Amino acid sequence: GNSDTGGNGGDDGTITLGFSQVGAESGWRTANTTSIKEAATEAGIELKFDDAQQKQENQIKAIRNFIQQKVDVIAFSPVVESGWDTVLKEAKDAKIPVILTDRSVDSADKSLYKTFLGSDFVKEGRLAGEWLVEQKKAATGPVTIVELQGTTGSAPANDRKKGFAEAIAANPNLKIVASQSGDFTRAGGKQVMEQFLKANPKIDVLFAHNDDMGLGALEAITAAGKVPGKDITIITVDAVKDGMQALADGKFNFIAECSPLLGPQLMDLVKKVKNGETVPARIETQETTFTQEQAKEALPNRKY
Amino acid sequence: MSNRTAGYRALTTHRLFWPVVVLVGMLAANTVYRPGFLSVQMRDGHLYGSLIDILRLSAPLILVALGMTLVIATGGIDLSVGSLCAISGAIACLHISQQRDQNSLGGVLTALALGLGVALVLGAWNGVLVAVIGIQPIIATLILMVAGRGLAQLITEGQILTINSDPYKAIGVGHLLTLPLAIFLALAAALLVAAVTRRTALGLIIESVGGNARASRLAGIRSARITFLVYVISAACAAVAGFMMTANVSSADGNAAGLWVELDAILAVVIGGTSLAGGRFSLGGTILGALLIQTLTTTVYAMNISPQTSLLFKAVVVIAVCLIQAPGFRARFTRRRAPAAGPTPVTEQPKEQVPA
Amino acid sequence: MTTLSLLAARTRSRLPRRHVPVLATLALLLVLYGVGVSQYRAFSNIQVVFNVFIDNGFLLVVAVGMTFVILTGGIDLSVGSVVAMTAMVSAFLLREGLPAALVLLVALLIGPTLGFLMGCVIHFFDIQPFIVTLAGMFFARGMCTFISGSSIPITDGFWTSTSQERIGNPSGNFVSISVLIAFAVVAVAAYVLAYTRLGRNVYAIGGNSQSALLMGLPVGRTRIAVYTISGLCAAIGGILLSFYTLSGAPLIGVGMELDVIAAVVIGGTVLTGGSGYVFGTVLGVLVLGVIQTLITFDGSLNSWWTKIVIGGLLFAFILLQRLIGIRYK
Amino acid sequence: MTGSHPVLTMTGISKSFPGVRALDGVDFRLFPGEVHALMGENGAGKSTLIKVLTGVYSTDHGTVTLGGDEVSFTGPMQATAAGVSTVYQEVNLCTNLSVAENIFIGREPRRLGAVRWAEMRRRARALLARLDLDIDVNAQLGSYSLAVQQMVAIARAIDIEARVLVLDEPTSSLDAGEVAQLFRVMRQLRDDGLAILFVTHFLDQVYEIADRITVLRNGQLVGEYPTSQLPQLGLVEKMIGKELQVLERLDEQSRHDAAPAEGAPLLEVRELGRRSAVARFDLTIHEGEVVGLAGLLGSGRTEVARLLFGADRADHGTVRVHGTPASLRTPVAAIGQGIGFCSENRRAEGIVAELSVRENIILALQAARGWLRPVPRRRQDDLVERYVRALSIRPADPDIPVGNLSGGNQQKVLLARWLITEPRLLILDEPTRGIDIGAKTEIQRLVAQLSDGGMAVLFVSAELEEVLRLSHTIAVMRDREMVALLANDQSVDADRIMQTIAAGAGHEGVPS
Ligand SMILES: Nc1ncnc2c1ncn2[C@@H]1O[C@H](COP(=O)(O)OP(=O)(O)OP(=O)(O)O)[C@@H](O)[C@H]1O
Ligand SMILES: Nc1ncnc2c1ncn2[C@@H]1O[C@H](COP(=O)(O)OP(=O)(O)OP(=O)(O)O)[C@@H](O)[C@H]1O
Ligand SMILES: [Mg+2]
Ligand SMILES: [Mg+2]
Repeated sequence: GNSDTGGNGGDDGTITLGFSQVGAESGWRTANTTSIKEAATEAGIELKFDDAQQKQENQIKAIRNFIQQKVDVIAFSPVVESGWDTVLKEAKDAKIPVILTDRSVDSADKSLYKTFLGSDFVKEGRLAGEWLVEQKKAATGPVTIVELQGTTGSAPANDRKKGFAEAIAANPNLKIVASQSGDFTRAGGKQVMEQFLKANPKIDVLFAHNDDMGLGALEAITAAGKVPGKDITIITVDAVKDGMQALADGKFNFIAECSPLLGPQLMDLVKKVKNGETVPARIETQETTFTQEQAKEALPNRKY
Repeated sequence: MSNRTAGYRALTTHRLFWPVVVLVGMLAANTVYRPGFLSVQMRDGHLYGSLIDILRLSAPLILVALGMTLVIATGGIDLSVGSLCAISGAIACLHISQQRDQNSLGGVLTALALGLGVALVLGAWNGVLVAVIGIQPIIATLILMVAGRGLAQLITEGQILTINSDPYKAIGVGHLLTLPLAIFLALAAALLVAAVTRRTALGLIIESVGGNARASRLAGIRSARITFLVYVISAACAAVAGFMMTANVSSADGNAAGLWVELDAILAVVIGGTSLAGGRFSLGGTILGALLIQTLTTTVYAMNISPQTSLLFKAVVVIAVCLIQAPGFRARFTRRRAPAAGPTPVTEQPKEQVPA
Repeated sequence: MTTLSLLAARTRSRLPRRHVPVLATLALLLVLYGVGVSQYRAFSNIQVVFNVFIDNGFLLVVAVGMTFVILTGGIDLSVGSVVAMTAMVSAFLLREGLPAALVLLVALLIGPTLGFLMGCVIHFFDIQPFIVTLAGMFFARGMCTFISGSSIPITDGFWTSTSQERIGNPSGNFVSISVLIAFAVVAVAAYVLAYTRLGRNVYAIGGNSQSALLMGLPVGRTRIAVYTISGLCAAIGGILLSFYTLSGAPLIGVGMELDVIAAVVIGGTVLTGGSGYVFGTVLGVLVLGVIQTLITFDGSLNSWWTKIVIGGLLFAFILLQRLIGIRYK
Repeated sequence: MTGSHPVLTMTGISKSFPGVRALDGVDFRLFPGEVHALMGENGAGKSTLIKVLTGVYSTDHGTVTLGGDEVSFTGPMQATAAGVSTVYQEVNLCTNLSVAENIFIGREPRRLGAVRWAEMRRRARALLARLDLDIDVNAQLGSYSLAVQQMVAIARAIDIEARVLVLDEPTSSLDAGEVAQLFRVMRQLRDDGLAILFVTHFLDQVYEIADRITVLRNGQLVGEYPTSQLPQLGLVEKMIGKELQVLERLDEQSRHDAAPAEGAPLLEVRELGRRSAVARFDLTIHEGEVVGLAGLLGSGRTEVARLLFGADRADHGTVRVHGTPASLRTPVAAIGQGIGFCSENRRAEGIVAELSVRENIILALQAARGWLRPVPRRRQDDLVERYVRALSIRPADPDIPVGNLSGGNQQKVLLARWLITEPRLLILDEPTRGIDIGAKTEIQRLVAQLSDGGMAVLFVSAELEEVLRLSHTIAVMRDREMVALLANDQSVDADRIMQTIAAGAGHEGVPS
C-alpha cells in the first residue's frame, strides 16, 4: 500500500524533515540520533531519517532523494566540511531550507544553508588545552603529553588536535611527545597507549580525542602498573556516560563536553525556518566542561 | 657439496623462510629504533613488554585467519568474519550485562555458548548460500558482512556495551603461566584446526576441492558438505576472536569490533603462502602472516610513525614482504642473465560458472 | 532422434542462455523499481532515475574498470583509494593555483601509472593481485592523508561550472555532465571488450591464462593493460567524484572497492574470470543505487536496520537471480 | 627433402626440473616438407623438447636455430610470430570462448581494429569443413567433448601461416576417420613445404605418415632414422631400451575366443537417457564382463559413461544393481554402488595438479571412506608403491605434484586412483589416452586380469582395435543412440563394426 510519506508536507500542516545522519559509528552518534528522533516525535514533525554509513556520497544521494520527496526542511550532519555546493544549490533551487547540525561546511556561499547548529571542535580542543595550561602553570620542568587522535583525516580529529595545540602553545613546557590515531575506538586507544607507555618512560598527560579511546587507554595504563588520574593526567572530549563515570571515579581528570543532544534545538530551528523566520547563522550547542567534582554531580542524570 | 650448504639451501628454499626473515627484520628495526623494544619484564606475576603485546593482540587475528585459510583453500572467501566477531562479542556481552552477578562463571559460559551458537548458525547460513544455492562466495558473505554489522548494532542498540566481568575479561587480558591467555587460546585453536585437518583426511579433501572441484566431485567427494563445513569453522573461529576483542576492552562495540579484520585475515593467509585460487594451504604460514601484520601495526605505534604516513609505510612493507617472497622476484636478482623461469605445469583452474 | 534435430534443439536453447543472467538481472531490477514506485509516491518521478545515475556515475566508471580486471580473473582493491587520491591531488593542485587543464592531465595520469606499476608487479613477479592491489590501496590512501589531513575545497571555475551544469531542463529533469562521461566510458569499454583484440584477450586469459599463454596470446601485456585500465577508470571516477563533491577529502571512498566488486559480480561477471559483460556491470551498479534510493525514500529505518535491510534486499535479489539462472540452465 | 637445409635445428638441448633431468643434450633436426615423428616412452621428454622449442621453458644449455638464425624465444607468442605453430599435448584452448574464437583469437580478421565476427565465423566454418567437422562455431567450446576440442586445436594450428607445425599427441582421442582426415590435411601441408613435428604413441600412425623418426629415451637422444629403415619392433626396442616381445604379447590378449561373460547381471539399466545428450538405451553388464563402447567422434559414448556414473543426471530410466533398484544420480551414489569412473578429460576432471602423486592416487579411496577415517599411512605406502610399479609411473617419487608428471604418467595415476578402490564396475573413458605402448599393454593386461577376477568394465576407446581386443560385448553408438549390441565372437571385427555404425539403427546382435 501507499505509505503516504513525503511530498505532502504542506498539505496537512505537518512539517516533514529530511535528516541525513553520518552513521552510527559511536555511542555519541547513536545518542545524537536518538535525541533527534525523540525530539521530532515530541514536536510533531515527521522525520525522514537516513543513515549515510560515514560516506559523503551517501549523504549527497540522500539529500537528492529528500529533494525529490519535497520535504519541507533538510538537515544533515556533514561527514566532511567541503563538497556540498552542488547539491545544496539543488536544494535551494527547490526552495527547501537546509540546516547543518554537528559539523559545518566550508561553502563560500553562505546562502546555501540557513544555519549551523553544533559544537565547535576547535573550541573543545582549546578548552581541554586551557585547563591543562591552568593545571600545569606551576610546573617547572617539561610536561610530556601523549595524544590519541581520532580517525585520521576526520574533522573532529583535525579540529580537536588544532585547538589543543593552540592552547598549550601558551606554555613551552608542555610538549606533545607522541601522537597517534586510535580511530576513536576503545581497542585502538588501548593498543596505541600500550606502545606509548613502553616507548616513553615518563608520560604526564594523556589527551584523547574522545572518551572511548581514553577508556581503552585506561586499561593499558593500569596494566603498566600506573594509576590513571594520578600518575597520568587524562583529558578527553565528549562526556558520554562511561567517560563521566571514569571521571567521577577519579580515573579521568577533565572532560570537554561535546553534547549530542541537539534534538530539541534542531526542532525549534526547523519550525522557525519553515515559518520563514530569520535565524542566526551559527548556533552553538549548550556545552560545558567537567572536572571530577562536577562529574559526580552530573552523573546521576546522564542518560547516554 | 658440504652438508652445511645443503642445509642452508633447504632452509632458504623453505616456504616460510622469507616471511620469517621479514618478521625478524622488523623486530630488529624496532630494536635499533628503541633498544628496549625486545626487553620483557616480569610485572605482577606476568611478563610485560612489546613482544608480549604483539602476541596477545595477534591472537584474534590468528583465529580469524585460521578459519579464513580453510575457506580460501576451498577457493572461497569469507568477508563476513568481521561482522561475526562483532555479533558474537555483542551477544556475549549483552548476556553478561543482564546477569545480576557479572562475575559468575556459569553466566559467562552461557554467554560464550550463546555467542558461539549464533555464530555457528550464521556460518551455516553462509555455507548454505555458497554450497547449496551456489552463490559466489564473495557476494554470499558480503550480505552478512553488511547485515551482520547492523545485527551487532541492533544487539547493542548502537551503544558501546560496557561490562564488568572478570572471567570474561580473562579471555582478552588474562594470563596463564605468565603469558597472555589469549595466545594460548589461539594456539589451542591452531592445534585443533591442524589436528582436524591433518590428522584426518579433511585437509586433503579441502585441498582437493580447492585444487580442482570438478575432479573432486568425480572422485566421490561431497564437496558441498566440505564447503559448508569450512564456512561454519570460519564462523566459529571468528566468534572466539570476537570474544577476545570484546574482552580485551571489556566492552562490545557493534560498529568497531572486528572492523576490516577480514582484509587483515586474508592478507595473513596470502602472506602465509596460501593461494587465493584455492588448493594447498599452510596453517603455519597463516599464523606467521598474522604475527607479521600485528608486528607491523605495533611498529607504527612503537616508532611513532605519524598517522598521516603510516599507510604509506604499511604499503611499503607489504610490497616488500611480497617481493622478497616471490620466487619470480628473487630469480630475477639472483641470476640476472637467465630468462624467466617457465610457468608452472599446465594446471587448469576449474571454473564454476555461476552468476552472482 | 537425428543429429540434426538434436543440434537444432541445442542451438535453440543455447542462444539466449548466455544472456539469461543479464536478462534476469534486468527483470529483477525492474521489479525492484516497481516496488519503489508502488510504495512511494515521489519514486515515479523520472528525476529519481536520473539521480541514480547522477549519484552513481563515478561508481559506474570505476566498476567498468573493475570489470576488465575481474574478467581476467584478477581483482583490484586499490580503486577506492585511487579515486580518493585523484580527487585529493586535483583539489590540492587547484588550490596551488595550477590551471585546470594541467590538473586534469596530471590527475588522469596518476591512476593509470599506479595501475601499470601494480600490473607489472603482478605479472613479472607473479604475486597475487589481491596483495599487490592491497598495497596499492594502502599507498593511495596514505598519499591522501599525506597531502592533507583535512578536506580541500575546489573553487576552480571550470570544476564548479562542470559540476553544476545541468543537462536537460535545469529546473525539471536533468542529468549532470558526469553521467554523460560515465555513459561514454561504458560505451567505449563495451566496444573494447567485444570488438578489439585486447578485449578478447581479456576473456581468454580469464578463461584459462595458461592456455592463453600457450595459444601465443600476449598474456603479460594484457594483464598489465587491465590494471592500467582499471587505474584509468579509477582516475576518471576520481575526477567525476571531484566534480560531484567539489572537494578532495582524505577519507572519501573508503570501502568503495567492495561496492564496486559487488556491483560487478551482481552484474553477472564471474569472479574467477572469463565471463561477464559491461552491461551487466551497469545493471549491478543500478541495483545497488536503487536499493539505496529505496531505503532513503523509506526514511523510517534507523542506522542498524538500514544495514540489515540493505543486506536483506541484496540477499533477496541475488537469490532470485540465482534461482532464475538455475531454472533456465 | 634431401639436400635442402633443415628449417629447425636444436643442438645440445638440456633442461632440468628440480630433481628431474628432463632433457640431456638432445639434438633434433626438422626439414621442410617432411613429417617427423618424435617417439619415446611416457616421460621421455618429448613434450619438454617441444616446450623448449616454443619458449614455454627456457633451456639450461643448447641452441635452437630456426631458418638459419639462432633464436631464443621467451614465450609462445614469439614462437608463433616466428612461424612455429603448435598443438600442445593437453588441449590448451579457452573453453569459455566460442569455437570460432578459439580458432582465430590473436589473429582475428579485423577492419579498422574492430573484430569482424561474421567473417571470423565464416572462416571458422570453412576451416572445420576441411577437417570434416560439422559443429556450431558459435557455441562455447566447453560444450563439446574433448575430441572435438582436440580437432579445434588442430584447426587453429593448421590455419596459422607457419614454417613449422608441431603436433604433440593430436590424435590421442580421435577415431580412425578423424585421423585419416587429419592425415590428409597433414600430407597436403607437407607437400606445400611445411615441416611437421608429430608426436604419437600409435605406431601404426607413425608408419602411415612419418618420413623420419627421432627417438628419445629418459631425456636422451637415441637416434634419428628414416622410417623405412626402422621396423616397428626395432622402434619399440629403441624406445624402451630393452628387447621385449611387446607386439607379440599384445596379440595374446585377444578376447575373440573368450566366452561371453557368465557372471550374474551386475548392472541393468532400462530406458536410461538424457534429453539432448543420449537417446534412451538399455544395457546389462554382468560380473566379470568387459563391455566395449564403439562409435565415432561425438557419437555419445562419453555421455553414456557419464550417465552411468551420475556425473550427468539422467532424466529418464531405471537402474538396478544386483537386481535391486538403485539410483545413480550423483557420483557419490554411483561410487556407493561400487562403480568407478575414469574421465577422458584428465586435466579438467581427473588430476588435482597441485596434490602429490600419492594424494591423487588415494583420493577416491579416501572420499569413499569419509574424511574422518584417513587411509593409514602404511596402507597408502603399500598401495601407492604397488601401483607406481605396476603401471611404471615415472618418476617413481610419490611425493611430487602430479602436475609435474608427463601426460601419460598422469593418466596412469588416474587409473591407479580407481583401481585401488576395487570397484565392482569400472567405467574407463579413453583410459589409454596418451599412454605409451609398454604401459598400454600393461593396462590392457590389468583390465583383463581384473575382469577375470569378477570386476565388470565398461571400456570406451577411440581405438577400435583395443575395444575389440578387450571386450566380451560391444555396444555400438551412433548419433547419440545405442544402435547395436554385439557379442564379441569370431564374426566381429573392425569392418563389421564400422558397417554397423554406417548402417545405423540396424539393431542386430544379442539381446542383453
Ligand atoms: N613442469 C615440470 N616440473 C617438473 N618436472 C617436469 C615438468 N614437466 C615435465 N617434467 C618431467 O620431465 C620429464 C619429461 O616429461 P615430458 O612431459 O616431456 O614427457 P613426454 O615425453 O611428453 O611424455 P608423455 O608421452 O607421457 O607425454 C618427466 O619426467 C616429467 O616428470
Ligand atoms: N557432429 C559432431 N561431431 C563431433 N562432435 C559433436 C558433433 N555434434 C556434437 N558433438 C559433440 O560431441 C559431444 C558428444 O560426444 P561424447 O563426448 O558423448 O561422445 P564420444 O562418443 O565420447 O565422443 P568423443 O570421442 O568426442 O569423446 C557433445 O558434447 C557434442 O556437443
Ligand atoms: Mg608429452
Ligand atoms: Mg569420449
